Parts: sequence; structure tokens; C-alpha cells
Amino acid sequence: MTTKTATNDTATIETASIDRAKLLDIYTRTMKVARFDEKMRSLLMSGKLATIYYTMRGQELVTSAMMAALNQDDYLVTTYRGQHDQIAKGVPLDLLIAEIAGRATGTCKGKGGSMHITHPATGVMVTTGVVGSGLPIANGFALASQNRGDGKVTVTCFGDGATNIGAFHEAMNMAQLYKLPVIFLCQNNRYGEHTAFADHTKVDSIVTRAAAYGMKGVKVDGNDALAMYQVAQAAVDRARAGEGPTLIEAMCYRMMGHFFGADFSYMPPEHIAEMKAEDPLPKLNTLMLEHQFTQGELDAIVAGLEAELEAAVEFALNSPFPDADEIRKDVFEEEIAA
Amino acid sequence: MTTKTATNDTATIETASIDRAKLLDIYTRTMKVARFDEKMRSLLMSGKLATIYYTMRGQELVTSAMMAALNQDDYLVTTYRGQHDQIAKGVPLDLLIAEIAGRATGTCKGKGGSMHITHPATGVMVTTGVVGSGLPIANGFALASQNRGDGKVTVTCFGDGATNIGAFHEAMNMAQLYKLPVIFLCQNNRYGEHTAFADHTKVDSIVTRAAAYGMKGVKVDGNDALAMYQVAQAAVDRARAGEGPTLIEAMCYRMMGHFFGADFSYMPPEHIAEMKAEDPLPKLNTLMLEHQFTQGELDAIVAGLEAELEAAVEFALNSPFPDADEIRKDVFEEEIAA
Amino acid sequence: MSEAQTRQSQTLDAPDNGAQPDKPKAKQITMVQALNAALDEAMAADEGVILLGEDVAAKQGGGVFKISAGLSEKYGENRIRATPISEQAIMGACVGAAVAGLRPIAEIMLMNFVTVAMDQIVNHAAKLRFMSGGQTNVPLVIRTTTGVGVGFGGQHSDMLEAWFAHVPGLKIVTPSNAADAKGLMRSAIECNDPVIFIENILCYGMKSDDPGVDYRVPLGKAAVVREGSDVTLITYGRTVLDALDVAGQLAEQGISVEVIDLRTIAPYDEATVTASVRKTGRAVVLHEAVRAYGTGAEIASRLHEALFNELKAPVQRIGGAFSAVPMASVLEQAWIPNKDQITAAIRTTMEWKR
Amino acid sequence: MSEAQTRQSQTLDAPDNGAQPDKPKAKQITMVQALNAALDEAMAADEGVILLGEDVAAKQGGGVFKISAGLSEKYGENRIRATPISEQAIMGACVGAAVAGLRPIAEIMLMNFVTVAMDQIVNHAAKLRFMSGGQTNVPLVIRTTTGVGVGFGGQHSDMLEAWFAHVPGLKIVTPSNAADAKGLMRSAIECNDPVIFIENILCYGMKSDDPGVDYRVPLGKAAVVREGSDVTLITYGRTVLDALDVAGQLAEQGISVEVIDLRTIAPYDEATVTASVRKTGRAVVLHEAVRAYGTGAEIASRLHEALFNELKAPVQRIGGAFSAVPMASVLEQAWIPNKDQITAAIRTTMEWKR
Ligand SMILES: Cc1ncc(C[n+]2csc(CCOP(=O)(O)OP(=O)(O)O)c2C)c(N)n1
Ligand SMILES: Cc1ncc(C[n+]2csc(CCOP(=O)(O)OP(=O)(O)O)c2C)c(N)n1
Ligand SMILES: [Mg+2]
Ligand SMILES: [Mg+2]
Repeated sequence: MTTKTATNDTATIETASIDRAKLLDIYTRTMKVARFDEKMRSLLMSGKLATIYYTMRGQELVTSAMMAALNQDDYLVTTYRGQHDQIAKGVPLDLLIAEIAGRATGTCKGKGGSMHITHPATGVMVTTGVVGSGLPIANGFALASQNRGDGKVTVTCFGDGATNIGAFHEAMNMAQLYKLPVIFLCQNNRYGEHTAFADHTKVDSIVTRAAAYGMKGVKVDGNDALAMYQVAQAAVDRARAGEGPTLIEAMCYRMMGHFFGADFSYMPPEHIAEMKAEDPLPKLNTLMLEHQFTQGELDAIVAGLEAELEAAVEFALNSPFPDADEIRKDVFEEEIAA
Repeated sequence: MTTKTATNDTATIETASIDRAKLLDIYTRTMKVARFDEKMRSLLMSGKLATIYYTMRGQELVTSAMMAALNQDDYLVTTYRGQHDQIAKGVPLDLLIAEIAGRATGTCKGKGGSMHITHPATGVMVTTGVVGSGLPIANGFALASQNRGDGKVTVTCFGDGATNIGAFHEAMNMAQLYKLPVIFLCQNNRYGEHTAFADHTKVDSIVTRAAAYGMKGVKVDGNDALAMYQVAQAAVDRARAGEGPTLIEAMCYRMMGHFFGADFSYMPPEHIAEMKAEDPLPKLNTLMLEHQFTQGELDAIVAGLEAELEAAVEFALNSPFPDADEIRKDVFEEEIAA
Repeated sequence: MSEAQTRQSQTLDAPDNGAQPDKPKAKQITMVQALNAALDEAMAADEGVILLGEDVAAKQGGGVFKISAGLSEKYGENRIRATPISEQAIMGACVGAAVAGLRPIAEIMLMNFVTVAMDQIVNHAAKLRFMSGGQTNVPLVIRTTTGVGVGFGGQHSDMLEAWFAHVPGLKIVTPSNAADAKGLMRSAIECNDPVIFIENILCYGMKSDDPGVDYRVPLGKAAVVREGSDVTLITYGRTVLDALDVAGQLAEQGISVEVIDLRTIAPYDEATVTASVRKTGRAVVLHEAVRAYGTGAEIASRLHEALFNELKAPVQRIGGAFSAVPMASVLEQAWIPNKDQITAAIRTTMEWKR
Repeated sequence: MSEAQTRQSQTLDAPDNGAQPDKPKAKQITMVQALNAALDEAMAADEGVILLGEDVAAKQGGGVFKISAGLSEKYGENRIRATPISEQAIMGACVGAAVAGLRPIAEIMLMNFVTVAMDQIVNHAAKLRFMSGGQTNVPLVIRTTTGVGVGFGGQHSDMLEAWFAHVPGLKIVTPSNAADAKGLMRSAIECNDPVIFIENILCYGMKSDDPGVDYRVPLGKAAVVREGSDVTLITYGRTVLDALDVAGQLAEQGISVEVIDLRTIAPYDEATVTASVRKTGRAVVLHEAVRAYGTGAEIASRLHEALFNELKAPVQRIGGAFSAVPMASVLEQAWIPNKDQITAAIRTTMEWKR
């Protein structure tokens, strides 16, 4: 099911062309996510890694296009299913994988894990495991930017299921009230855990909700690189210009279970067929070829990413575990006495 | 500022005429609320009563018209500013005033007070002091009715300020998802404590939010008895017919401070002038005369209400205070040991 | 309650907890099966029993942990309602339905998510009976699960029972084994007040002998799961297993440990606890929740108040470390109370010179 | 901390609490004025200090209790933000702004309404420093007020500090007088970790000598507000006044009561408390919050653990009754800890035979 880009103020909008360098940037981010994800799944499958991991298979492109529209120092607030967001935003793979593997060298010294990645150097400020909680927090970063006049934009990612929780509502209303430089990126993958979209709300489209706050909302095919990038860039431009928040509903699919290893037999076969047809990775490859990149060039990029990834895994799995006394550190500024 | 009745599916709707008996019913409920309120304020002013009291001055009619469309055994869930809702629903004045005065003879033995009136015999099930919390609870009553097929309708009252809190959002979505027989009656009195409507949201109208859940929404002038009753009755009919919930935004004014004695100098003079012009009580009186009731008939009704009220106050203020050991009762089914 | 009664209630209620391997083999069930069966039986017995929670119906596979598997097929989607991710709406709907006279069960997928529903639980479920002067009541069960040791990290592992114990009007229950899970769930559903029913993810696969249909474990009654004379070890939930292990080890070293499984955390069976400690003169309280300001502080305080002159040593408390639950396994293991700590605490009480 | 240090810290920090009526009369300020002045000074000193809450700006009259009166006029509506009724959004915005490096103050109008913002406070504010491995921190103050005795009933009177004390990563502060309110607020704003700042409605009008500009009361330091030798009475907030009254009365009867005002409820000044109880050998812990599972249980437990052999009597605990706070004044007075209970608890410790 392809999605026409539509906003809640105008009708359908036309997709513009894209600069080749930007497209390559999006491609590189997307493939970095994709290679990472495949690697994670193989490490988990083989037992080299044992942890909870929420695969983003099917959502690689949405976020790569979004992050390609941001600066390194713009802020990101994301969720447990956020490894694509973090990688696309720039978190180094070695620190990220070390964190997922619970090593002392991880971004958070192994204390946070995959659900709680933080890496301020690349603007990854908060990763939450509680559905919907990132939205109010994102407002806080945007509010800080507004007060400081630092020109930064905050993006917060969340799922379709998250739009039914109270925090979504409160945050949307406040963001519009204060005209905050924040972008609400709903990655509508059509499922919240085991519950299909139509079973969690009677509204057709999340973007409809933007009007309930007087906010600009845009619905877009998150598997269409050009449309997704255009929508993302427009939202960033608005936010930076002080014109306030945007709700983006990026349609995509969760191509696997809720977390790695989880059953997804509750997905009907038609849904599975539909999502396979919309896989963003082959579509993006085709788009690259259409834009005069050769398969050889693309393969070389992927090979470079593979090398980086191998080194990162090597680093992570050979890193030490944290010391037990870390549980007394970082509770408060001052260490807790033993 | 008069409000045209408008729904979120059709445009403005025409107000029908009303049966005289129903109009008299609405008048009687309204005047009972109005006399009660004036009495409460004079008791508080004179120091005969000392408690927190949220006057509904300006909102008498909204709720009387709503309750006139319900049966005695339909359910009501309301708020701290709910004495009009309770009286219009039928709670006896003596038990109500005794509760407000903290007496053992009150509806809740003095344990609840004005913010927590419960009187199951008249369907007054829960009164909450927490903004927005009544909406999810109302769904529960409606869900019980749906499961039992008992044909009851649940009404929940709340203010404009309450529509920005998470509980509102979650409850609206769930009610529509399950097609519950519930009516969300927003008494939009244009202020939440000291904050004016335009300072708490950027949406023009609360009713806009119904669309965010695929719900039917109707905006109506809550000071217009005919329009308000018509909208209320239609919502009750829908709910009883199994057609699901309705959000009613009834426009009205809070003609005094947030609670009795509270300053309201933050209200601009234009607003005060506007609200005085829209006072529902003189408007209703005029309407009654237009419908061939004589002033004498109306005055006689009010005199009857006055007598009932005097007796109720007498009863309440001469009632005993609860025994101290009540704090060990009603915590659990079994009494707490001393 | 006298000591004799305590023993008796143990004999009546205490399930097979694995400490009696010489019993004849009965049919075994896991805690997941026990909970599923309890819900099934309760729903069959009373059509007022309903369940609301995320993913709980057949279309979603009967819940993330399969506790409600098969139930919506049997009782319909009006009684087993899969909800949006809206814990306030779930809890509120259950509060309202309970006041209306149903017996709802609200499932909060993981205990940390009660934090978005505290208003409904604390300001409403716990208080409506009292604030209405007894005109209404809230026969509601709030089921939730949690547990440290599976690497779920800081926002998916907390044990928050101490919060609820501090709120008048709530009862709190937790089973340490499958049979108790079944019996406590039936009692919780039949209780006319709100009950927080805490499960531990790490116990879901644990097996007990099937206690059979219509089994009940009464609320408010602890089980003396192992008798002893030197020191009383009071605990609940998953750590009952650790307690029994340590008691077994110490028995070989000549220390006789009585182990009490509270089962109802609050209001707890003070008679059984006090009687045991009066007998042993020593006590250790153990829980997985953070030690500081945990339920152990209340239990220890009441013991000191009641038995100050009889105690041979101050009551020792063991609980989780004072930090968020860390994700890395090494840190999680450093965080969680362990058997060495239990042994050391018992030794402290044994070696104390007053 | 030694006893001598304790005394010294009292001399340095302890405000005029009315117990020294012979002091020369200085300018007096109410607690509302003290809090307003603390916010004003903090905002003048650091433009990162902002306030979010319902009705807090000039257009709304500077807050329902006027704590922020005059501030939005001075510092603008970007720094004093009146919010919708959206406590999750308020708290979340403050968490985010704090991680971004501001020093936000979130106002939750009444303490019961923290129940709708617990997720942001507990899962986020308290844990982000730890879960990020120290990369970020949350310099946030959560101001709220509550209090039993004004007839606000079950949903507007709770004291919930025990919940927060159980959550690693949060500090909790409460002033018992206007001067401390000022000094603690400045310290709370300057703290690099989240601080819950609890005010008591009944104390808002109470006056102290104005401690002057840039006054600080350090976090984590208790004040020995009255010295004594027979028994230590440990409390905080409004009940400090009751404690001092009772201590005065008992002095006439020859019982010398040392009164400690914790000021920081958690993590509390254990050194000062332990030193005092080591000296007196007796202790009573008093708070307005529900007694069961209150902070008193933790304090009493730690005292029993630390001083078991030295204690002349078990530590006594006094707190609110085990029910929702009732509305009717007679019931509210039966609910709240009173001076007779304090006197009786002290007598229990004095008369104890070990
Ligand atoms: C408040 C809360 N409730 C429940 C959960 C359990 N949970 C984790 S992810 C999830 C589904 C979220 O769906 P969606 O927002 O669509 O995001 P997706 O997982 O599809 O990316 C649920 C229910 C949670 N983490 N937080
Ligand atoms: C969750 C919560 N936050 C704040 C309050 C304090 N409060 C009580 S009434 C009120 C204003 C509510 O406004 P509205 O919903 O418009 O109702 P109205 O009082 O105008 O009838 C506020 C903020 C509360 N009771 N609950
Ligand atoms: Mg989803
Ligand atoms: Mg209002």
C-alpha cells in the first residue's frame, strides 16, 4: 500500500527531485542501519550476544531520510526501537554495540543497554523504553533551544501505538502552544506489539490528530526516499525558522516480530505480502540506480560499512565488562558509599 | 458570544421546539441548582459553613438540560465542580449539604466532602478532584452497561482545561474503539483555574478533537436551553441505540472565581461583560415566559425549591459530626483494628 | 493467630514448592498455566469477571506472556478486551466497571508502567470505598509482572510494592510458585477491594503440582514454607527460592532457619511473622525491591516494636542495591540480593552479642 | 559527622524557628515570600533557571499560591511558562530542558497530582544519569505542596515522600520554616540531580526572620532545632512545630527532648541522627505521611541496625492514620498525628524496661 504525501492544511503535495549527494548520504545511512541490523540478528541467533533487541527491519529508510535533514548537534529523543535512529544520527557503531553487549566501553558503560542509548556528542540525548514518554521530553530540549536561540531542532521518534497514550496528547498540545522547534516523527509500522493499527484506534490516520492541536501534520510514504526526505527537510526548515512543530506520520512496516526472536504469527498473510512488496531496501537500491549510481559504487559503500561494522563488533565483544562498583556511581553526582 | 450548534460531521443544525413539560423539568432543575448555589455562598460568606466549594454560577443550565435527557439509573461521573451535575441528576439536597458540611448524615458520612459526592441511588457514581480522571472511569461504567446490555448511558462532565490532560485522550480513543454508551460533556467555561482557553491550547474548539478519535462531536451554546437539550437528547439516543459515544462541547461561563472566595481579577473586563450578557438564568426565565409559563408559576416553583433547601440546610447543620473511629471503616471491607 | 494455627494454615495452604521431593508425582503446571487456569475458572464461575490489557485477546495471541491464551475464544471479546497502549484508560475503565459491580482484571504489561496509571490506582481505586463512606467499592485486580535478572534494564525491572503498601485501601499479593499463583489469583478476584497482583517473569516457567480446580489461597495468610528454630527468614515472590536454598545449606551447618513466604505483602500476616520471630528470636527480611524504604523497613520496624526485649539481634534487611536496575548482566547480578548476602545476614543475627 | 560538627552546622544553618524569642527583631518574611525571593534570586543569578507550571505567569496572577508573583514580569514568559493542565508534559519538558543544561523548576500544584507524572519522575528524571552512564544529568527541582488540616479531603492532602525516597536518584527536601524554605530552594536549584521540594500549605503564612540574599541551607544536613539529652525526636516539615511544642511542655516535666528537623528527607543526614540517638539512647520518628511504610520505617530500621545494643527502648514511629485523608474536620483531626501521640510515644521510650 503506497502512501501519497498529504498534509492537513493543503492536499497532496508533489515530490521534488533530490540532490545526488544527499541521496547518497541517505543511502549510506540506510545501509549502515541495515548491515548493523543483520549483524545483530546473526550475533543473537548464534548466541554470541544475548540481550533484548528490537529490530527495525523495514524502517531503515524513514529515519535515514529524517536524520539526513538534521545537523549533528540537533537533538534526538527516541525509543527502545531506536537503533536505526541512533545510527542514522551518527552514534559510532563500536560504542553502540559495546553498549548493547553490556560492556564498560559502551556509550553508557553498559548500564543502559539497547533501550537506553545516550550519546550527546551526536545529539542522541534520551532513549526511553516507556511508550510515549519521549515526546514530552523532546519538548524540553526544544524549549531549551528556543530560550537559548541556538537554532537547534529536536526530533522525537515513536510508533503508531504510542499515539494512544496520554503523554502524546499532552506533548503535542504543549509543543504547539509554545511553537517549539520540535518534530514528532511517528514511524507508523502498523503494529504496536501484537496489536494491529485498526485494533487500537478508530481514526484512519495518525496525522488527523495534528488538527486537534492546531498543528501542521504530514503523512508520507516512509519507504519513498524522495518524499520522506522532502517532508523531513520541510519540517526541519519550519522548526528552524521558528514556525513551530510538525507531526510527520511516516508509513512503513515492522517486517519482523516485536523484538528479536518474537513470534509474529498474528500478522495476517496479506499484511506480510504487502510489507514484503514495500521493503525499502530493494526500492532504495533501484532508486540509486535510477539516479546514475552504479551497483559497483553501491556495493563498495556497503563493503566499507561492513568493514566498519566488523571492527565495531570486534571491539565490542573484546571489551571488558563493567566493574561491579559501577552500581554506586551515577546514581547521584556524588558516589554512593559502599 | 453566542454559539451556533455545529457537529463535526454535518454543519450547523437547526434547533427544534421542545415539549413544555420537558422545559419545565429543565427549569426546575436549573433553579434548584441556582438556589442551592446562592445558599451555599451565603452560608460560606456568613461563616456558617467553612469548606472548599466550587461554585457553578453560570453553568446551571448546561447540566440541567443534560440530566433532563437521562433516566435516574443512568450513570454520572463528575468533578469537584459538580454540585450542579449532582443536583440536576437528583441527589437529595439534605444529604448533599450534610456531606459538604462534613456530617455523619451526608451521602458519604462526611468522608468525601464536596469534591467526592457519591450517591448510587441517583446514579452519581464517582466525583473526582483530579482533572481529567473521570473520563477513563466513565468508560468503565459504560463498558459494564455494554457487557450487561442494561441500556444505561453514562455521562461524564469535565472542563475545558481537562481536555489537555492525557486521561482525556486515552479515554476518548478507547470509548470510540469499543463504541461505548458514554457521553463526554465538556462544560467549556473558558477558564481552567486562572488560565484562559486561548492560553492553554491553540485549537479553536474542543469539539475539533473528536475527529482525532473518529468520534462524533457537537458544539453547542450551553446557555440556550432548547439547543442544549436537543444535543443532549440526541447523544443519549445514540448511546442507547448502541451507536457509540459523543463529545459535547457546551459553551458557558464560569461567572465567579475558581472556588468560592477566590479572586478573579485576571479575567479581562470584556470577558466579564460578555459573560454577564450570557447569564443563563435571566435567559431561561425569558424563554419560560415565551413558552407561556407565567412569572407567578415560575416564582411558585422557586418558592417550593426554597422551602426544600431551607429544610435541607436545617437538616445538615443540625446533623452530628462523624465518630472519630470512622477512619478505620471503609478502608477495606473489613474494619481496620484500632 | 497462634503458632499452632500457623502450622495448620501452612499444611492447608502451602503448595509443593520443591522442598519435598519425596512426595508422589502429581500433574505439574507452570505459573503461566496456573494463572491462565485461574482466570479461566474465575471467568466460567462469574460473568462479571473481565480482563483488559494490551494484546490480551486471541487476535494478539493471548497476551505477550500468554497468560490469557484461549480466553477470548471462550468468553468473547467483550470480556477479554485488547486495549490500546493507554494504561490510564485501562485502569480507569476497570475502576469504573468495578464500581458498577463487575470484577475486572487490569493487566499492566510490566510493573514500571504503573507509573502512568498511579492516579487511577492511588487516588481512585484505593480511595473510592472510603471517600464514598462505603457506598461503593472497587473489586479490581491489577495484574502486573516484573523481575530483575533478565537484562531488561532500568525501566522494565522495578519492584514497586512498597509504594502501594503505603497507600491505605490496596492489598498486594505475590506468588512464589505456580500453585499459590492459582490460589491467590482466585482469592484476589473474589476480594471486594483492589488487589495488586505482582508476578515475577523469572517464575513464569516454574512448576508446581497442580492444586486442582477451584483452589484458593486466602489473602492475608503467610505460609511457613520451612520450619526452623534459630532465625526467621521472611520474604515473598522469587526470593523465596533463594531463601529455601540458603536454609537448606545452613541446616547442614547446624543453623535452623524458618522461612516465611508472606504471599500477601500488605496487609501482611503479622500474627504468623511475630509468632515465628518470638520463637526464634532472630529475623532477616529479604526482598528483590530496593532495600531502602522497601517493605522490609516496615516489617523490621514492627518486629522491633513488638519484640524489642525478646530479639537476640537487630532485624536484618536485604534488598536491591540503591541504583536503577542496570542492564549489563554483571551489574544486574551485583544489584540483586544474592545468597551470600542472605547467609551473611543470618550469620550476623546468629553471632550478635547483645 | 561528629556531634560537635552537628552543633556547628546547626549554628550555621538553623534558622530562627521561634524557639529563641529573645533575639533582636529582624525583618520577617512568610514562607511564600521566602520561596518567591529564592526563585527571584536564582533566576537573576542564572538565566538557565526556568519555571513551568499551571497559572504561574503574570496573566494568571503569579500562581495559585502566588509563589511566582512578579517573576514573569521580570524574567519573561519564556522563563516563567504557564502551562496547560498537563503534568506529564510539564515534567517531561523539565526533564528534557534539564538534560539540555537548563535548571528547570516544575510546579505540580498539589502533591496528589504527581500521580499523573510518576513515569517522568521515576523512570526518567531519577534514572537518566545512571542509565546514560553519567553522560547526562537532570538538574531539576519539582516543587509541590500538600498538607492535612485544611479539609481538602482524600485527593488533595497526601504526603508521598516515601515513594520518592524508595527511588534511587531522587533527593527530597522539605522546609519547616520560611528561612529554610529560602535556603533549601537555592540549594535545590543548584543541585545537579533532581530534587523533590515539598511545601506544606499550612506553613505558607508562617514567618521567619529574613535570612537575607543568597542564603543557602545545604542539602543533606539536618538541623538540631532543640538540644536535649533524654530522647531524640526526629521529624521534618510542619510537624517540627508540634515537636518543638511538645519538647517545651515535656521540659517542664523534666524530660529533655532533642528535636531534629531533617530538612532533607532523603538521602537524610544519618550522621546527625545517629549521633543524637547514640547520645540520648531513645528515639521517636514523626511525620504527617501515613505511618505504615512511611519514611519513619526506614529511619527506625537504620537506628535499630546501628544502635541496637545502645537503645534503651525500641524506636517509636508516629504518622498519619491508615486511611485516605477524610474531609470532615473531626475525622481529619483524628487522622493527623497529634501532640498527645507524640507525648505518649516519648513516654513509652522513657518508661521502657529493657
Ligand atoms: C507505557 C507502556 N506501556 C506498555 C509498554 C510495552 N510496550 C513496549 S513496545 C510496545 C508497543 C509500542 O508500539 P508502537 O508505539 O507502535 O511502537 P513500535 O514498537 O511498533 O515501534 C508496548 C505496548 C511500554 N513500554 N510502555
Ligand atoms: C491533574 C490535576 N492537575 C491540576 C489540578 C488543579 N486544578 C483543579 S481544577 C483545575 C482547573 C480545571 O479547569 P477545567 O477543566 O476547565 O474545569 P473548571 O474548573 O473550569 O470547571 C486545576 C488546574 C487538579 N485537580 N488535577
Ligand atoms: Mg508500531
Ligand atoms: Mg474550565
